[in-house]
Amino acid sequence: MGSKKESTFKNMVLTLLVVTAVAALALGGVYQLTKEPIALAKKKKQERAIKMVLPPFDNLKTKKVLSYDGGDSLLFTYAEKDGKLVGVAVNSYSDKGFSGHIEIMVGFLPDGTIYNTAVMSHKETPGLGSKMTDPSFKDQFKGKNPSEFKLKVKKDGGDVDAITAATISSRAFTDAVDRAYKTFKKELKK
Amino acid sequence: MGLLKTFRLGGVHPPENKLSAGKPIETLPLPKQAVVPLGQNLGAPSKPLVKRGDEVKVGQLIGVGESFISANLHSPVSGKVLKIDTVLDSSGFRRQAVIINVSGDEWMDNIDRSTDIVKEIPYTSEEIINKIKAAGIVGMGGATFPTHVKLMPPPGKKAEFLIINGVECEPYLTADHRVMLERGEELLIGVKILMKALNVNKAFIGIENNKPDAIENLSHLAKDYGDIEIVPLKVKYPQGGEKQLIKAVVNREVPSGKLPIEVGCVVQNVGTTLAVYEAVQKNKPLIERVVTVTGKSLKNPSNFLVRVGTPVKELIEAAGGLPEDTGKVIGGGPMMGKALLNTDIPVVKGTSGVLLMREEEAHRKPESACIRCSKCTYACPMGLEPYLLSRVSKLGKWDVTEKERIMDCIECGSCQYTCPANIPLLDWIRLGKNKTGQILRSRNKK
Amino acid sequence: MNQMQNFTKGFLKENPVFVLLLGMCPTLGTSTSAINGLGMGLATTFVLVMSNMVVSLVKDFIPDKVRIPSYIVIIASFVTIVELTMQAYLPSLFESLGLFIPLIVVNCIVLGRAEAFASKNGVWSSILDGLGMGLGFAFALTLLGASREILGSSSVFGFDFAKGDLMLVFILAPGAFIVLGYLIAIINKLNKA
Amino acid sequence: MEYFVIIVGSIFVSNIVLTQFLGICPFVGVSNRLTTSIGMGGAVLFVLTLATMVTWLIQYYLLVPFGLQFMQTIVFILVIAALVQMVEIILKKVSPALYEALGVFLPLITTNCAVLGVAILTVQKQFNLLEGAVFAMSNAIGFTLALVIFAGIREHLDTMEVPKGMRGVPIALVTAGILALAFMGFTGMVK
Amino acid sequence: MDNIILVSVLVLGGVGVVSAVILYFVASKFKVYEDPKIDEVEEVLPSANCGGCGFPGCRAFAEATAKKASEEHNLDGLFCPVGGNDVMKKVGEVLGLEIEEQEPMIAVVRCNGTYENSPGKVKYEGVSSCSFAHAMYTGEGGCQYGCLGLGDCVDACEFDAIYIPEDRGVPIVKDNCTACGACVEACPRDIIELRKRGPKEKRIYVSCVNKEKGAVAIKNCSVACIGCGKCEKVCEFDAITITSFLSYIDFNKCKLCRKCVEVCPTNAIWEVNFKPRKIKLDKKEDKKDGDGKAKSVAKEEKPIDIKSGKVTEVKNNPGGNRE
Amino acid sequence: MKMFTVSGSPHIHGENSTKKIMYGVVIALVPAMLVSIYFFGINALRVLVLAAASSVFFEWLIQKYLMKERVTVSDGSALVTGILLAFNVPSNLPSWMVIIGALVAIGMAKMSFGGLGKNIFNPALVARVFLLISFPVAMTSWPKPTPLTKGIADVITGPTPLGIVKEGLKAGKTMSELRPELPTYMQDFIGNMGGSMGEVSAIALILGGLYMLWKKIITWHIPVAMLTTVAVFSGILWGFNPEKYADPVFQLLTGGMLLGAIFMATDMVTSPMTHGGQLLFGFGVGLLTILIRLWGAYPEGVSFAILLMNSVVPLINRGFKPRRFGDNPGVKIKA
Ligand SMILES: Cc1cc2nc3c(=O)[nH]c(=O)nc-3n(C[C@H](O)[C@H](O)[C@H](O)COP(=O)(O)O)c2cc1C
Ligand SMILES: Cc1cc2nc3c(=O)[nH]c(=O)nc-3n(C[C@H](O)[C@H](O)[C@H](O)COP(=O)(O)O)c2cc1C
Ligand SMILES: Cc1cc2nc3c(=O)[nH]c(=O)nc-3n(C[C@H](O)[C@H](O)[C@H](O)COP(=O)(O)O)c2cc1C
Ligand SMILES: Cc1cc2nc3c(=O)[nH]c(=O)nc-3n(C[C@H](O)[C@H](O)[C@H](O)CO)c2cc1C
Ligand code: SF4
Ligand code: SF4
Ligand code: SF4
Ligand code: SF4
Ligand code: FES
Repeated sequence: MGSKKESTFKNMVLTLLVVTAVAALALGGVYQLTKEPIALAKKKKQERAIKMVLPPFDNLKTKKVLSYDGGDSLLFTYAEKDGKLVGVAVNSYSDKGFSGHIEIMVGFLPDGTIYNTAVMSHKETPGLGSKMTDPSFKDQFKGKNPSEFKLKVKKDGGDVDAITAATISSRAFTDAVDRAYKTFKKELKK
Repeated sequence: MGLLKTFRLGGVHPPENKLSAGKPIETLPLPKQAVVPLGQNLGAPSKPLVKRGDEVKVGQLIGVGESFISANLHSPVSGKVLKIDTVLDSSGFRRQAVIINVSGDEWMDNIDRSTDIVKEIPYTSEEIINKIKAAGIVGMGGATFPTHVKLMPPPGKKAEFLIINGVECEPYLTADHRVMLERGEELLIGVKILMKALNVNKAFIGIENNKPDAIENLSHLAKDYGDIEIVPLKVKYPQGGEKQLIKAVVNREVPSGKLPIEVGCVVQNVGTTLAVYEAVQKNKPLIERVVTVTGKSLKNPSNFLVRVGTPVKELIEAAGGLPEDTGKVIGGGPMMGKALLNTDIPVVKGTSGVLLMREEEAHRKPESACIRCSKCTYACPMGLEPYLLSRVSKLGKWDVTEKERIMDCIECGSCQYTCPANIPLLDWIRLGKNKTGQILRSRNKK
Repeated sequence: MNQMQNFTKGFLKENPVFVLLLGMCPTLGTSTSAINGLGMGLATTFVLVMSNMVVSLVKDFIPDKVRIPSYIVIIASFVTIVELTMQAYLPSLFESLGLFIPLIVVNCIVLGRAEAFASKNGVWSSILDGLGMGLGFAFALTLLGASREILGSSSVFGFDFAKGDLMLVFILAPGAFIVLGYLIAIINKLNKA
Repeated sequence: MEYFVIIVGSIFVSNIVLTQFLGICPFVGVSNRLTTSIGMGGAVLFVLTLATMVTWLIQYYLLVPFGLQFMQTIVFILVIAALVQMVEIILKKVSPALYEALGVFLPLITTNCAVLGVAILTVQKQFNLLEGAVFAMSNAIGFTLALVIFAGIREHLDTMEVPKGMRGVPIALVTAGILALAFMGFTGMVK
Repeated sequence: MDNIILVSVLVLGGVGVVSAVILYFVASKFKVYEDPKIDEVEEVLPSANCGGCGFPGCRAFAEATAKKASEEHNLDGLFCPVGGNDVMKKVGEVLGLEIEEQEPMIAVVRCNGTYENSPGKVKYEGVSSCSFAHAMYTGEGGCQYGCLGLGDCVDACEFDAIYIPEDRGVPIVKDNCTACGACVEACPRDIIELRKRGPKEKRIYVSCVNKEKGAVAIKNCSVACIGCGKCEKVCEFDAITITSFLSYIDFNKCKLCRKCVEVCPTNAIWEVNFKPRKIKLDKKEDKKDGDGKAKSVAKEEKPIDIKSGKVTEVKNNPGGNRE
Repeated sequence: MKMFTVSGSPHIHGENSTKKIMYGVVIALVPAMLVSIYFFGINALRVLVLAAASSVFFEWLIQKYLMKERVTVSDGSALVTGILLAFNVPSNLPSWMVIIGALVAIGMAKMSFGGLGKNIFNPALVARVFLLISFPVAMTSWPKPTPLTKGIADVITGPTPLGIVKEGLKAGKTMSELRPELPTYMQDFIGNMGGSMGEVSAIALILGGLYMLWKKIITWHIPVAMLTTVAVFSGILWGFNPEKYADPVFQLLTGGMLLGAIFMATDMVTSPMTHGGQLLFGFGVGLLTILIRLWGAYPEGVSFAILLMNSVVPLINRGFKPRRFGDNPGVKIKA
């Protein structure tokens, strides 16, 4: 180890400078390289979700719409097929989850019927609240039109069957669907 | 009787088993050979003044206490000194003792052997203390602390109260009880003498409520003696511990590591007080004492007046002989007494009783895990945590034992008595006290 | 030391998790399932191998006083590379591992190996050491993850033994501690035998 | 109320050690004795708060303006490492007594996930500087709380005959598991 | 596009350099010196942290040696009993000093009051602690100097080098004893002594510490030293002294001639690791059949393979309580 | 010559024994057992027997084959744990879950620490919380009481009173709206309400508590401190807004409050050693219980509260020492 550099001021600064510079160079490079794929991965997720919640389409348009109650704005994706609107995918959310924020996507047919739903992100308890991603829960919304399907869990006098022992998560999910529906209605009226 | 006085913290109530309570004191015949250990008192052993072949009389000085805390020793018998040798004594070890072959019963001339009761106390405090010192009187309540030392409070401290310990809270033992019944008058004079020696004008005699006859007898007699108050106490072990007794009687607490004199009290045992009477008024040194011999299988549990130096087997013989099923012989009571290694061990000044335990009582129950029930803590009269002390003693954490005040333990055994898990708490605590004491002493030296 | 030993010691005898007790946070935090554990383990292995290699290459050029900061920068670079790459190509795994990817930087194993091994040994042994340790780490995480998954949701690597969940605790925080506790007790016993 | 939620949330509901799994190494390593765990807690409180504030400033005044968020990890850890070392060196000289009490823990803190983790979480949760500081402090308190409780338990266990196979780390982890189980009682108190 | 790389380099480099500069200044301004030798010494120590050297741990010993070496240039009085001469030599090398050799020692239990030799006269019931029993009574065999057999020494030994065979009740030291002295400290009756291992592990000593008169001593234990003085007379090297009826052999003077062993009427003197000689069946020797065995005990006893963990449970108080 | 025994004093021992204490607890639990069997039928008996038997079995198994030490199952502590575990679960819990509960209680919470007296946490409660979190569905479907006298009816499940209140208040209802859905106080008192087996009958639990007080198995400090805290704290809130907070009597009589206060917080192994410490412990349990009941996700907080306080017992024991003799001399001491 005799060749080890002395800890002089010049050596220290120089070393750190070189190390950090090389690191930064490398990182910058990798960043450049992965920037695209990362964005792509994000987009893909969104698209995959849209595909799931809407009937087939060939064109997408997006728009930000203020939530009906003035909360954070929701992302509306209008799907067209052959120039005709076939559905709207609404990125909605609720803060009433068991562990806070959940994000879902709801696909509406133009008449307001729910085509399908997808959970984008949640922090609910695995095994309990996380069951809201299960079809057994989600699928009850399929094909329902909230104008005749009361968007509340049964305990609160609605029509939604809650997940056993996870009423809170069910409520939050329903709340997010409700938010999407109400904003959708309001937006459509315009 | 309404609410009786007692101490507040802790305490237990073992079955009393005072088998010999109704037996008057009998005088035991002289032994053939008396074995008189030189270390009968707390502190330094006495220095022998006789040698092999010397002829001695009853009451003759045979050992002298030279250092501050030590006591004189007198021959309890008359006869010829066989030798001075080591013998196994009640301490569990072999120590120096004067062995005397008894012949006749020849007393020193200056001893008044009449049964007249001498009431006048013509002596000054100093004279009294000197007489007590000369008579070799030590505490007969168990600690065998030289009594004259207790009567000389250190400079700056003054005794306010004299408290006579007539509690006898140990199960089985009845020696003090009998003394209070049969020698009440002399006892009260002894109290007066001690009061004079200490220059106090108030004395209490604390007696537990399970000895109503003694309370009655002394209350009756005490009417003639003004300042002596008989205090009946609720039965609770270890009320006889002097700190507990002081708390019960005058509601004062001796602070940690301090002596009773700190709160203006001096405590003396009933037997000690009687010995003081005899020494001061009759010139009789401490050569005999009342000993309870008892046990569930013993034919004839008794109270004997015994010369110091008598082997306990003679007491046992006189009480009906050693029962077949004896598993353990205890010098003293079952809570504080020491197990004796054999029955050749002689009675000493501090022997208050000989208890024969049957084989089935003699053994400890198997120990199990501590369930942290705190019963030991509730039982501890000193407010200690025995479960903790024993555990840290076992682990050898002497800093913790010191901090947790292991030195305050009076070794009453209440904790071990109560423990549902049969943990030998006091064994470990004793070990901890030994080690911690050593550490403290070596630190003080520095 | 024998090269093979450099490699194998990480599995049981000097397992970073079970024996050396290093990198407990990612161990507990990312072992909710076997696959997560494996992912985290492999990510860490990559960082370990690369940083061990680089450190052993540059060790002679670095003055003592800035040794640790330099090592940290090197490690952090690789962590960031992993972070970016995962984000791009394994987004769902990235999401479930979350905060613990950047925390590879402070994983005591990585710095510990750089400091204790790579800075004193040649390139090859350093790489093998990193690989061994990393795979040992991955092994531990996978084992823990698999145990928790089996106990918690009766499945492992996507294979379901039974319908539904078993004992949810094991997927939650307490289960992580408990399973690791007993695993360590068992491994201790095995190592002693 | 905001702050109340942050404080209760980070100390009890999602305790950094027992539910977030950050700072486990010192939690297991330095919790043998009560005094050391308090020392460690103090050191963490100090460093965590300081580091979170410094990294916050760096994030919002350096990385965001230049669009360099991807370098968060590397910059944060560098700054934290330098900071800790500096604190250590200064403490050693200025207050040897404090160094005796805290100093031994300082090197441990550099490689403590809690510090970097909280710094990153603060940014992730988009707290402002003051909230970030409160968040950091509460987490440090949560850490100390867990550590102190744990040290109490372990000192107690030291005087017990724990079975051979479980002695040491295994029983500590099982205890931590049960403690985490108990802490689940706080779930839902604040979100 | 290159912009981002440039900015990264600048920012990260900047942070790095600034940290380095600050650190450098802080470091040079607040410098505290610590002797690097301490670490080096610590590395060669056995890390037993047993305290046999008299310091609270290996680190403390390392500090002490480094300090002494730099101040006084010697290591007098500092010795690691566990590592022995080898380690001290290494420590010396690290510190650049010559170390004198110390003769290797071993713990010796000077009591042979086994169940057979000193049968029980009472039954002890209580905690398994020699210290406790020592303060309470003579011991089951009645000798108040002898071994209590409750194994404080066994508990104290960090090296599993001492154990109490079930049928003996008195400890035996194994060859792997490091002479750390922990058992010597632990024994409340000062029965254990550190003595020279001797050439080829041969040593002779009086295996008794009873200071009572011969008659009393022999009453409690058939192999007690009775202070008859025969060994003292026969020793040509003045190695033996008798004080309060007890013989003691100075291991520095003893030349291992074995004469004292022969004359001892009670077999209180032990010769260990000598070749068994033809036993002359004279005097009392025929009284005890296992005489040869009893005397040359260490080597023969070694094969008794009691599992380390088990040894502590071997007590002579079957009814005793021990968790 | 006769061989005497020597040992240190004391030479006699009192009547106390671990066995007596533990079986005393079992006796104290009998009334509640009978009530739960009356209301929940044969199923209650199944859970009781299963929990008790498997607890004892696991303790025996572990002591004998894993720890290889003296087997002490006969001391009854595992039995107590088993019964209390049964009392803490719904009577319709599947048998295999009961067995897992017993394994957790004995294997994890007790024997891992070394067995009786060495555990930090209350074994039965560790098992209950473990089960609650593992099997949230099974552990929160409470059978409605169907007295034996009315024949064996289908097991209908329904929420506990606390569950009704929690859910109701969350849904925005007021207490007076909820009151009709709740059992009457008399029902609470006798045990005619939904809940886990042991927590339903106040009178039976109190009876058991009095027995243990009489037998000096427990002292009053923990239960009284705990219940007083609950009463005062919930009383204040109730006085503040009776529509939003349930009244103190309701809080005291429902859920595991009494079971916890009398039988579980008092577990001597896992509670403080001094009376002062016990008062603090009881206070802490009470406070945490109410906090969790009112603001936590769980309707019931006693188990968590006790476990949380269990964890600080070593700290409490350090801080709370008994009153030492001699610290209040009662007379001035000259320095
Ligand atoms: C650790 C834990 C995690 C929980 N996670 C969720 C959750 O993610 N979602 C949820 O709705 N309820 C969750 N709960 C349950 C709630 O606390 C509550 O009991 C339940 O939502 C009540 O609904 P129920 O009427 O369906 O039983 C969880 C409970 C615990 C103990
Ligand atoms: C070293 C020592 C010194 C003592 N000095 C005095 C004293 O000066 N005055 C006094 O009244 N008692 C003194 N005592 C006696 C004790 O207070 C106490 O009475 C004695 O130890 C016996 O009490 P016990 O049987 O409760 O243990 C002393 C005791 C000891 C051990
Ligand atoms: C636990 C305990 C119990 C005691 N019980 C008695 C007792 O019942 N009667 C008694 O006279 N002394 C008893 N003593 C001794 C007293 O504390 C004290 O030493 C004695 O009363 C002082 O008087 P003395 O010096 O005349 O013996 C007991 C001591 C202790 C520690
Ligand atoms: C008053 C009392 C209450 C007890 N309560 C419990 C309890 O709540 N849970 C339990 O598992 N054991 C209990 N036990 C039994 C025993 O103490 C418990 O198993 C120990 O915690 C095991 O070490 C109790 C015992 C007593 C004496
Ligand atoms: S023996 Fe000591 S510790 Fe035990 S109760 Fe008595 S005073 Fe307290
Ligand atoms: S009485 Fe016994 S079981 Fe109870 S706490 Fe004390 S030592 Fe433990
Ligand atoms: S036998 Fe004694 S001296 Fe030898 S190693 Fe053991 S404790 Fe140390
Ligand atoms: S410490 Fe060892 S040698 Fe000493 S008495 Fe105890 S068992 Fe015997
Ligand atoms: S891995 Fe988190 S502190 Fe070590």
